[in-house]
Amino acid sequence: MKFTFVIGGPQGMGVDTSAHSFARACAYAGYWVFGKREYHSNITGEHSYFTITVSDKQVHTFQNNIDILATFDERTLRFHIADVKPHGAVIYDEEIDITKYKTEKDNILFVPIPYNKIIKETSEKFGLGDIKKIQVMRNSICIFATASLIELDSGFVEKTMEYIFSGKRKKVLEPNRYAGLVAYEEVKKYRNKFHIKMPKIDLGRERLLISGTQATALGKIAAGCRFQTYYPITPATEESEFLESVADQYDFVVIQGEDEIACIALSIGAALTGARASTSTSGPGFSLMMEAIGWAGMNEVPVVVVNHQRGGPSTGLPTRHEQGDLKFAIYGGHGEFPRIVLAPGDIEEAFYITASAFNLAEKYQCPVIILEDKFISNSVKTVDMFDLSKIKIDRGKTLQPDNKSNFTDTTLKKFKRFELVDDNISPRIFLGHPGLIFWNTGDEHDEFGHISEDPYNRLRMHQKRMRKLEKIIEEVSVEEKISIFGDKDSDVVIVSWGSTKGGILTAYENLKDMGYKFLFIQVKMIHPLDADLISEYLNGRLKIAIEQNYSAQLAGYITEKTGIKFDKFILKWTGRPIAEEELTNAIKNAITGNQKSIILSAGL
Amino acid sequence: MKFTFVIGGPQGMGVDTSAHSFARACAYAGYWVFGKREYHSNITGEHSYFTITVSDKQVHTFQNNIDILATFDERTLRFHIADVKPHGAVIYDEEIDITKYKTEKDNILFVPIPYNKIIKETSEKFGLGDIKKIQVMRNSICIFATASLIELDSGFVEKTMEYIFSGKRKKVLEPNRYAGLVAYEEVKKYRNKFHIKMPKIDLGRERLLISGTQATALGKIAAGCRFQTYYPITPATEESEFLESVADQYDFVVIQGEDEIACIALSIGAALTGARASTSTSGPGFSLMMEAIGWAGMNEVPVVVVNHQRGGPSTGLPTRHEQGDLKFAIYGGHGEFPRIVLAPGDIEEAFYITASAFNLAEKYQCPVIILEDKFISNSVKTVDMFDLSKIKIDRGKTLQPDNKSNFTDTTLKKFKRFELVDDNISPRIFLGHPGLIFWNTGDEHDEFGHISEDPYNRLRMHQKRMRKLEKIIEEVSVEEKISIFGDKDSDVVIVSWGSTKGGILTAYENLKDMGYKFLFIQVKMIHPLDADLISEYLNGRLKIAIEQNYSAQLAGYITEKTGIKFDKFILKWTGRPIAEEELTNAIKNAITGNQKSIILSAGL
Amino acid sequence: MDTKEDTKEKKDTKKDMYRSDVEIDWCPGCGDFGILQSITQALAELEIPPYKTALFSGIGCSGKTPHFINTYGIHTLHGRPLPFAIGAKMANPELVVIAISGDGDAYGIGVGHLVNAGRRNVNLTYIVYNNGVYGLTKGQASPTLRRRAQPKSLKYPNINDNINPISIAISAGYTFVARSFAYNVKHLKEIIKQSIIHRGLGLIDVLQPCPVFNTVDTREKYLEKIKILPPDFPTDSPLKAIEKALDTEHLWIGVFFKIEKDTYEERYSEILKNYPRLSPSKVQDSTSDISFAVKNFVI
Amino acid sequence: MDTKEDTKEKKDTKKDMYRSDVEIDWCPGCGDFGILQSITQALAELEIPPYKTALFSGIGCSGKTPHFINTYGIHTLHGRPLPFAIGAKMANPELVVIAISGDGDAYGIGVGHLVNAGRRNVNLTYIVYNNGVYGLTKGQASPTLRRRAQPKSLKYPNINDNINPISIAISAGYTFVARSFAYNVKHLKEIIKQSIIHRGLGLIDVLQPCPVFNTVDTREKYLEKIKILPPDFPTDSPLKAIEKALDTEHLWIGVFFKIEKDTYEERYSEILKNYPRLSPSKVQDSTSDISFAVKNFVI
Ligand SMILES: Cc1ncc(C[n+]2csc(CCOP(=O)(O)OP(=O)(O)O)c2C)c(N)n1
Ligand SMILES: Cc1ncc(C[n+]2csc(CCOP(=O)(O)OP(=O)(O)O)c2C)c(N)n1
Ligand code: SF4
Ligand code: SF4
Ligand SMILES: [Mg+2]
Ligand SMILES: [Mg+2]
Repeated sequence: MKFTFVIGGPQGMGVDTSAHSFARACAYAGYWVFGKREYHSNITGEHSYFTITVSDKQVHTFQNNIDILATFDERTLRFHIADVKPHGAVIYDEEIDITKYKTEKDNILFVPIPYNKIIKETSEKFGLGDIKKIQVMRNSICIFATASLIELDSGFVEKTMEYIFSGKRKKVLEPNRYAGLVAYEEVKKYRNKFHIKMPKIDLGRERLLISGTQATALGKIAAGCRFQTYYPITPATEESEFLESVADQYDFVVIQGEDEIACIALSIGAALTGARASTSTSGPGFSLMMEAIGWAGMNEVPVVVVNHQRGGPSTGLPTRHEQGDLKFAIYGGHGEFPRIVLAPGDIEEAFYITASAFNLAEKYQCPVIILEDKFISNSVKTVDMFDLSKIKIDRGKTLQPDNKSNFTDTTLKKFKRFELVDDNISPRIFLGHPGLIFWNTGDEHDEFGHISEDPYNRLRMHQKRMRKLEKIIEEVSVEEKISIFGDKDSDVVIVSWGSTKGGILTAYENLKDMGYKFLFIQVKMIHPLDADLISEYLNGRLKIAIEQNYSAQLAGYITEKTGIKFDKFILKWTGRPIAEEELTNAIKNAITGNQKSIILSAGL
Repeated sequence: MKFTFVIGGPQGMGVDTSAHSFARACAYAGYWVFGKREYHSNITGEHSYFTITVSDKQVHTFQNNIDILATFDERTLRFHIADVKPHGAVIYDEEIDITKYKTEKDNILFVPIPYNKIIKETSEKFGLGDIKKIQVMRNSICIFATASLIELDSGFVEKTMEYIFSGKRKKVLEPNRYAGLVAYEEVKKYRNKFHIKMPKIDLGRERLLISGTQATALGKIAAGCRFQTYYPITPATEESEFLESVADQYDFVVIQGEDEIACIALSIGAALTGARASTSTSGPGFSLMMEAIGWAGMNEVPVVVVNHQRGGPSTGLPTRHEQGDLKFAIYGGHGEFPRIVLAPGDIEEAFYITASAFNLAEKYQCPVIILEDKFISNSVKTVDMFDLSKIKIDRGKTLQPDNKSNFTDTTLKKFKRFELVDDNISPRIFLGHPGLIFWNTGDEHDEFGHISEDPYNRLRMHQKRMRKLEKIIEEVSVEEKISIFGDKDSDVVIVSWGSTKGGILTAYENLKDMGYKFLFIQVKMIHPLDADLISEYLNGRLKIAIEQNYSAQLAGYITEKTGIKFDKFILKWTGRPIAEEELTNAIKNAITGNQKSIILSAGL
Repeated sequence: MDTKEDTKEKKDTKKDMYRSDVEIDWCPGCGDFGILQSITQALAELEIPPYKTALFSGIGCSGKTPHFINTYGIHTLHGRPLPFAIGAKMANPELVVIAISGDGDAYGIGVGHLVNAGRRNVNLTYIVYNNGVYGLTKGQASPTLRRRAQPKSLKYPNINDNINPISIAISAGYTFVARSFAYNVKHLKEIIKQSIIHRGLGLIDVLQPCPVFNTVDTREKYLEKIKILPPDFPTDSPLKAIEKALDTEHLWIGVFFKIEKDTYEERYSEILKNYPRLSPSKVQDSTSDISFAVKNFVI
Repeated sequence: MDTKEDTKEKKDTKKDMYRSDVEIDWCPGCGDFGILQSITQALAELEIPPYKTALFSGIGCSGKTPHFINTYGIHTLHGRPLPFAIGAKMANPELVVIAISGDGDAYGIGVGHLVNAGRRNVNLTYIVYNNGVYGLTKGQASPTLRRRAQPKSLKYPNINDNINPISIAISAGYTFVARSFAYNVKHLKEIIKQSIIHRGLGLIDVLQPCPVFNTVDTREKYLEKIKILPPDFPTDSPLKAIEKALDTEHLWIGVFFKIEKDTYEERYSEILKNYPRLSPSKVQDSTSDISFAVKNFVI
C-alpha cells in the first residue's frame, strides 16, 4: 500500500503546517511517510505545495502522480489536477465551479467541502467573529476531510492538532478540532467511492518524523558540537533555528553573524579553543566562506561546514533543489589544501554523517564540508529513532590540558603545533592550554606556526598537509566512503550521490519487478575519493551517472581520478527533485535505449 | 652566448632598481634578457635577489647556475656562492673577509670592490656628507663594475642611469654616474681573467623591456578597456599602479576599492554600461570575488578578471610563485555558470591574451578569468614591440545605441536581454540605451530578466547559458586554444600551462642536443577545454605533465575531459619557479627513468 | 545629454509609466508598497526618463523593488548594490543611479561598502528599507533591531544592540542623510527627490513596518514615536544631526544632514582631463594606440 | 580560574617573557615597535599569563605582531581578526583576547566586522595600527588618509576622504574608545591596560607613523597636531566624544568614551544557564543524549 497526497495553497497561509499534520497523523497511525516541500522565494501569496507519499513500508522518495489532491483554493486545483491519477480523489471548495475540471478528468472522485459553511458555523459556536479573518481554518478542515475519506481515525488527526496548537496557539485548538470534525463527518459519505483505506498499524517501536535540517542539527548535538554560527539563508536557516530552540538545554552557543565571512571565522576561532564548531549555509554564503576555509586548511583547524545546496548559480532558485556545488566544495578556495567532502543520501545519513564529520575533522585536522541538498534539507520523513550507539567520539591527536602538570610561567614552552611527524598529523592543543603556546598564520609556516618562506620548509609543510588526503583514503572505512545497493551480478552500475539515493532505491524495486537490475554505488565520502575502490565496481559495467546538475559533477570527478568515463547520464536541473516514476522510467531508458544524456524536467 | 647574473641585497635597498639597470643596459647593447625577482613579504631588510639571464638570442627563462654574482653585502655572498659556476665571477666588497669563500670555490674569479672608498670619494666630490646615508650608491657601483668586467660599454649603463635617475631623482644622477665610472675603471684590470664579453649588437628594431603585469595592463589599454578596479595585493598591484600612471592619457578610470568584493562588483556595474571593464587580484582576493563572478555568469556580463597567482593556500607565500588556482578558476563559485579560463605562457602572451580576453568576454557574454602566475607577472623580459595589428576589437552581439532612432518615452520598450535564441547568445544593450530598458537578477530569470521559478524556463535558461561553453570550443581558433611546439614525430608529449612554457622551450633545445625529443602542448584556453583536440596529441604517446602545484591540476582536468591519464608528473611547489637546468634534467629523467612523480625543489 | 531631446522627453514622461507590469509579491500591508510608490512618484515628478535611470538593489523583500519599476533594474547580490551602482555611475555618469537595500543588506553584510562609499561622495541615492528584520528569510533580527526586542520569529529576545544608521552615515562622510517613514509617501517622496537632486551621496533610512515578522515595530508603535524634524533644523551640523539621531525618545524623520562637497565624478575629472565626457562606457571600436604607455619600456 | 593557581602565576610572570624569539622585520623607525612594546608591557604589568592570552591579527605589517609576542598568536586573514577573536572568546571566555589590525584591515576591508562587533560588546580589546597607508603592499592610501594627501607611493593625490574611526566606533556601540600615539609607549600602554581591564569591547586607534610610505604624516607632523585629552574630559558622552573626534585642528589622544554595558558573554549567560561555566570549549568525550532535542519529532 502506497499513495501520494498533495496539498497546496498560497504561501504563508498554513499549508506547511497542514501538510505536516497530515504526515504526522499518518505516522501516528503507524505508517511511513515522505514529505517534499515546494515553495517560492516569497513570504505571502505565491503558490506553494507539499507532496506526501505514505506507505505501510519505509518510503524513500515522493511520487509525481497524485492519489489525493487536497485543495481549498482554485489555483491549487488548476495547477495540480493534471497529475491526479485515475481513481484518485480531489478535495475542493464546494463554492468553486468544478464542471470544467470534471469533464477533463472524468475518472476521479470529486469531494466538495462546504468550507465557508463550516467556518461560519464554527465562528458562531465559538464567537470568533468575521469569517474572513479565520480562513486559515481551511487547513484543518481539509486535513480532517482527507482523513475521513481514507478512514484514518480522527483521533490521530486530533492528536496532531493538539501538538500543533499548543503554547500560545492553544486557544485555537478547539475551534479547529470542531470544524475539522464537522468536515470529517461530512466526508464519510464518500468513503465507499474511494479505494484507499488507512487502518491503524502497530509498529511497536519509536520513530521520528523529521526533516534534513533537523537531523543535521541533531547530529551536531550528539557529536558534542556546541558552537554554531549562521547567517540566515534558505534552505539552511532552519538548522540553526532548531539549535537555537534547544540551546539552553545543551549549552549550545548559536551566533547569528553579520555575514558568512564572519560566521566561518567565528567558528574557526571557536574550534581553536577546542570547541567542536560548525557553520551552516547555502551556495552564496558558501562562496563567501572560501577564503577562510582555506585558512582552516592551512592551519589544520577542524571545522565542519554544512552547505545545504539550492539552485544556483548566484541567487539562482533560492528555495529549489540542486546538486550544483560539488566541484566547488572539492576545489573551492585559492591554492591547495586538504579537506573532506561528505554527502549524506537521506535524512538518516544527515544525522549519522554529520556526527561523524566532527571525528574526521579532528582526526585529520582539516575542514570538513557536508554537502546536503534542499531535497534532503527541507523534506520530512519517518525514520527509526537515531541510534546513538553507532556514534563514537574520536578527538584525534588532541592533547587535553593536564591540570596536574607542574609548570610555572617560567617553564612556558613553545609547542610545535605543526611538528613534522611520520603520519603527517601533528598533535594538537587548544588555545589556553596551560604552560604552552603556539602560533597560527595563513602564511606558510614552520613547526611553531611562524611565517617561513624557506623553500625546503615549504616543500615539506605543503606535502605534510596534502598527504593527509592519502591517509584519509587509507583509513576511513569502506562503509563511510560508499554504500552499495542492488545486484552485484548486474552489468549495469549506477553511480550517484546525495538525495537521489531514495529515488534510485525505489526505482530499483520498481524495475526489479519489470525485469531490470543494476548495481548502485552511492558515494558518501566524495573527496578524497577512493578511486581504486570505485573503479572496481565500474570496470566492465554500463556506467550510468545520475545527478541533479547540468554537468554531471561527480561523474566528472570520478573520471578525473580513475580515467573511467561514464556511458549514460540522467540529469535534471529544473530545481525540482526527481520523482519515483520519472526516475524509474529514466533508468529503464538508460539501460535499454541509446540516448547518452537523459534530461528530466517533470514537476511543478 | 648566454650567461646568468645575480644581484642581491636587503629588501628596500635598491636591488630591484640595480637589477633592472643591468638588464636595461644589456638590452641597450642589443642583447636579450630575462629577469626573475625573488623577494620576501617584507618591506625592509629581508634578503631579496634578482636573476638575469642574458643572451644574444631570445631568452625564455632563467638559470640557477650563476656566471656573475654581484654583491655588496656578505649575506648575498653566503646565500648564493654555492651556485656560482666554475669560471664564474663574484663581485664583492673588499672589506669582507673572503678567504673562506675562496677556499670553498677555488675556480672562480673574485673581484673586490672598494665600495666605501668610492662612496667616500664621491661624497667629498659632490658634498654629500655622511657616507652611511648614501650607501644605496653601492647599487650603481656594483652595476658599473659588472659592466666593466664583461666589457659592456659604460655608455649603456649611463643611459639606464639617466633613465632611472630622472624627475625628482635627477639630482643623484651625477654622483651615481661618477661613482660608477670610478668602479668601471677599477675593474678593467680583471677583464683579461674573465671569459664573458658583451660587444654591442645591432638589432635594428625596437624592443621592449617589460614585466608581465605591465604587459597585461598594456593588453587592457590596447583592447579599449577603460575601467579597472583593484585592491592592493602582491603580485597584482603593479598592474593597476601602472594603469594609474597612464590613466590621464587614456581616460582610464582606475578605482581602488575597499575590498575585492567591491572591486568585482564595481567592474560588473561598469561592464553593464558597455565599458570594457576588468579587475586584477591574486589568490585571497580571487576567493572573495567568487560570489559576484557567479552573478556575472548568471547575468551574462562580460568582465575580465586577472588572477596573478601566488603561493597558496590562504596567505601562503605572498611573494612567491605557484600555479595553484587552476581548478578553483574553473570550478569556483556555487552552482554552474559559463566562464572562460585563459593562461598566458609568457610576457608576450600576457599582452595578446589579455587583449583578446575582452573579445571573448563580449562575444560569449561571460566572465573571463586570466590566470597569470608570479613568474610571469613579476619577471621582466626583452620582447619584440607588441604588434597592434594582431588585435581586433570584436564586441559581439552588442547593439550600440542608435541616436537617430525615433522614440518617445511612451514608446519605451522592454528589451529581451535574455532572449532565447538559436545560438544561445542574446543581443546585448547597455544601461542607458535610449528607449529600452531591461532587468538583471542573480535569480533565475525570464527573457526580460525578471525572476522566474518556472521549471521549464529554468531548464532552458540554464541550458542556454551552459551551452555557450560548447559554442566557445567550436568557434575559438586552435591557435587561441593551444600552442604546439617540438617534434610531432616524438612518442613523448609534454603538457603544461602558464609560465613553465619558457623553461620547457629552453629545455627542448638543450635536450635536442642531447638526443631527446618531445612534443609540447601548451594549453592556453584551459576552460572550456577542447578535449578532442588535445586527445589527438596525447593518444599513443608517453604523457608528461609539468606543473607548479602539488596535484597536477591541468593534468587532472584533461583526464576528466578525455579519460586519458598521464604517465609522468614533474611538479614543484616550493614557491620558486623551475630553472632551465632543473627542468632539462627533470624532463630527461621523466623520459628515461621510471619515477612517476619528479618533485623539484631547487632555488633559494 | 542633449537639452533639446531632453525637453521632448520631459513632455512625454508619464507618472504611471514607471510601474512595470510585474505582479508585486510583497505581503499585504507591507511598508515596501509605500516606498515603491514614493520612488516612482519621485522619478515621475522629476521627469527622469526611465532609460536614463538605473536602480540597483540587494537581496531581500526590498531587493525585488527594481522588478516593479520601469527603469533599468539590476537586482544584485546580498549587501552589494552600492559597489555595483558606483561602478555603473562612474562608467557612465549620465545615468541617474539609485541603490536599494534592506537593513540587513545595507547595515549588516553590506555595511563595509556603506561606510567606504562615504569616502567617495558618488552622486547617487541609497535608499534603505529598515524593517528591523531579515524579511525574506523569515524574520531574524536585523542590525537595527533593538536589544531585548523579540519579534515573532526570534527564539529568544534579541541579543545584539542596534546600530544607528544616521550617525554611522554621517561619520562615514555621506553628504545627504535623511530618514523617512514608509507609510508617509508624501514625506518620503519629497526626500527622495531632494536626494536625487543633491549633488553627492545620499542615504535615506526608511522606517518600514514588516507586519508579518516585525511584530514589535508596528505602524502604531512607529506613529507614537515618529516626529518630523522642524523646518529650521540646521542640516549642516554633523553634531546636531547625530544628537537627533541618538535621541531615544523620538524617532526623528526628515533631512538630518546635507552639505556640499565635490563628488567622486568631479574628483576624477581632476585626474582625467576628458572625464566625464569620455567616460569608460564610451568604448571605441578600434584598438588603442599604446605608444604613450610603452614609452618607458622601449629599448 | 582558580585563584590560588593565579597568585602563583602572577609571581612568576616576567616582563621580558612576553617577547618571542622571532626576529622583527619591520622597517627601522616604524611606529609598530612602540605598539609592540606597549602591548608586552601592558600584559606584563597586568601579569596575564601568556598561555591565557590569545592575540588575533589581520594581514599587514601590523598583522605580524603576534609572532613577536609570547602568547597564543593567531595571524588570521585580511580584515577578519575580529570574528576569529570573538569566536575564540565566546567559546572560551577565560581567555584574554586582543585583536590587532592595520587601518586598511580594520577600517577598509574589515569595517563591516568592526561596525557589527559594536552591537555585541564582547569583552576584548581591538588595537588598530593607523598609519594612513597599506604598509605591507607598499603604501597605497588607506581609509584614514586625508583627501588630497599624496604620500610617496600615490600616483595622484588621494581621491577619497578619510573616515573617522573614533566617531564610527562610538556610533557602532563600542563601550571603550580611545586613541594613542605609537611613539608614546607610556600613554599607549596605559590605554591598553585600561581597555583590557574594561568589561566590554574596546577600540584603540593608534596613530602610527610609517616612515617608509606615509611621507606626509611624519612623526613631526603628528607631534604638531597631537593633544592629550584633559583629565577631566567626560568619557560618558557620545556627543562630546564625537565632537572631539571631529576636531580638525587637533588630533586628540586619550580615552574618548567609556561606558558600562552588559557584555556579550553576560548576554549569553541569560540564555544559557550554564554559560560561561560550560562554554563550548569544554567538549565532552562521549556522545550527548539527544532525547530532549528529539522530543518534538517522536512518533
Ligand atoms: C550571501 C548571502 N547570504 C544570505 C542570503 C540570504 N538572504 C536573502 S534575503 C536576506 C535578508 C534580507 O534582509 P534585509 O536585507 O533586511 O531585507 P528585507 O527582506 O528585510 O527587505 C538574506 C540573508 C543571500 N541571499 N546571500
Ligand atoms: C583578501 C586580501 N586582499 C589583499 C591582501 C593583500 N594585503 C596584504 S597586507 C594589505 C594591506 C595592509 O594594510 P594595513 O591593514 O593598513 O596594514 P599595515 O601594513 O599598514 O600595517 C593588503 C591589502 C590580502 N592579504 N588579502
Ligand atoms: S516579509 Fe515583511 S518586509 Fe517582506 S514583504 Fe512581507 S511584510 Fe514586507
Ligand atoms: S612599511 Fe611602514 S608600517 Fe610597514 S614596517 Fe615599514 S615603516 Fe612600518
Ligand atoms: Mg530588513
Ligand atoms: Mg596601514
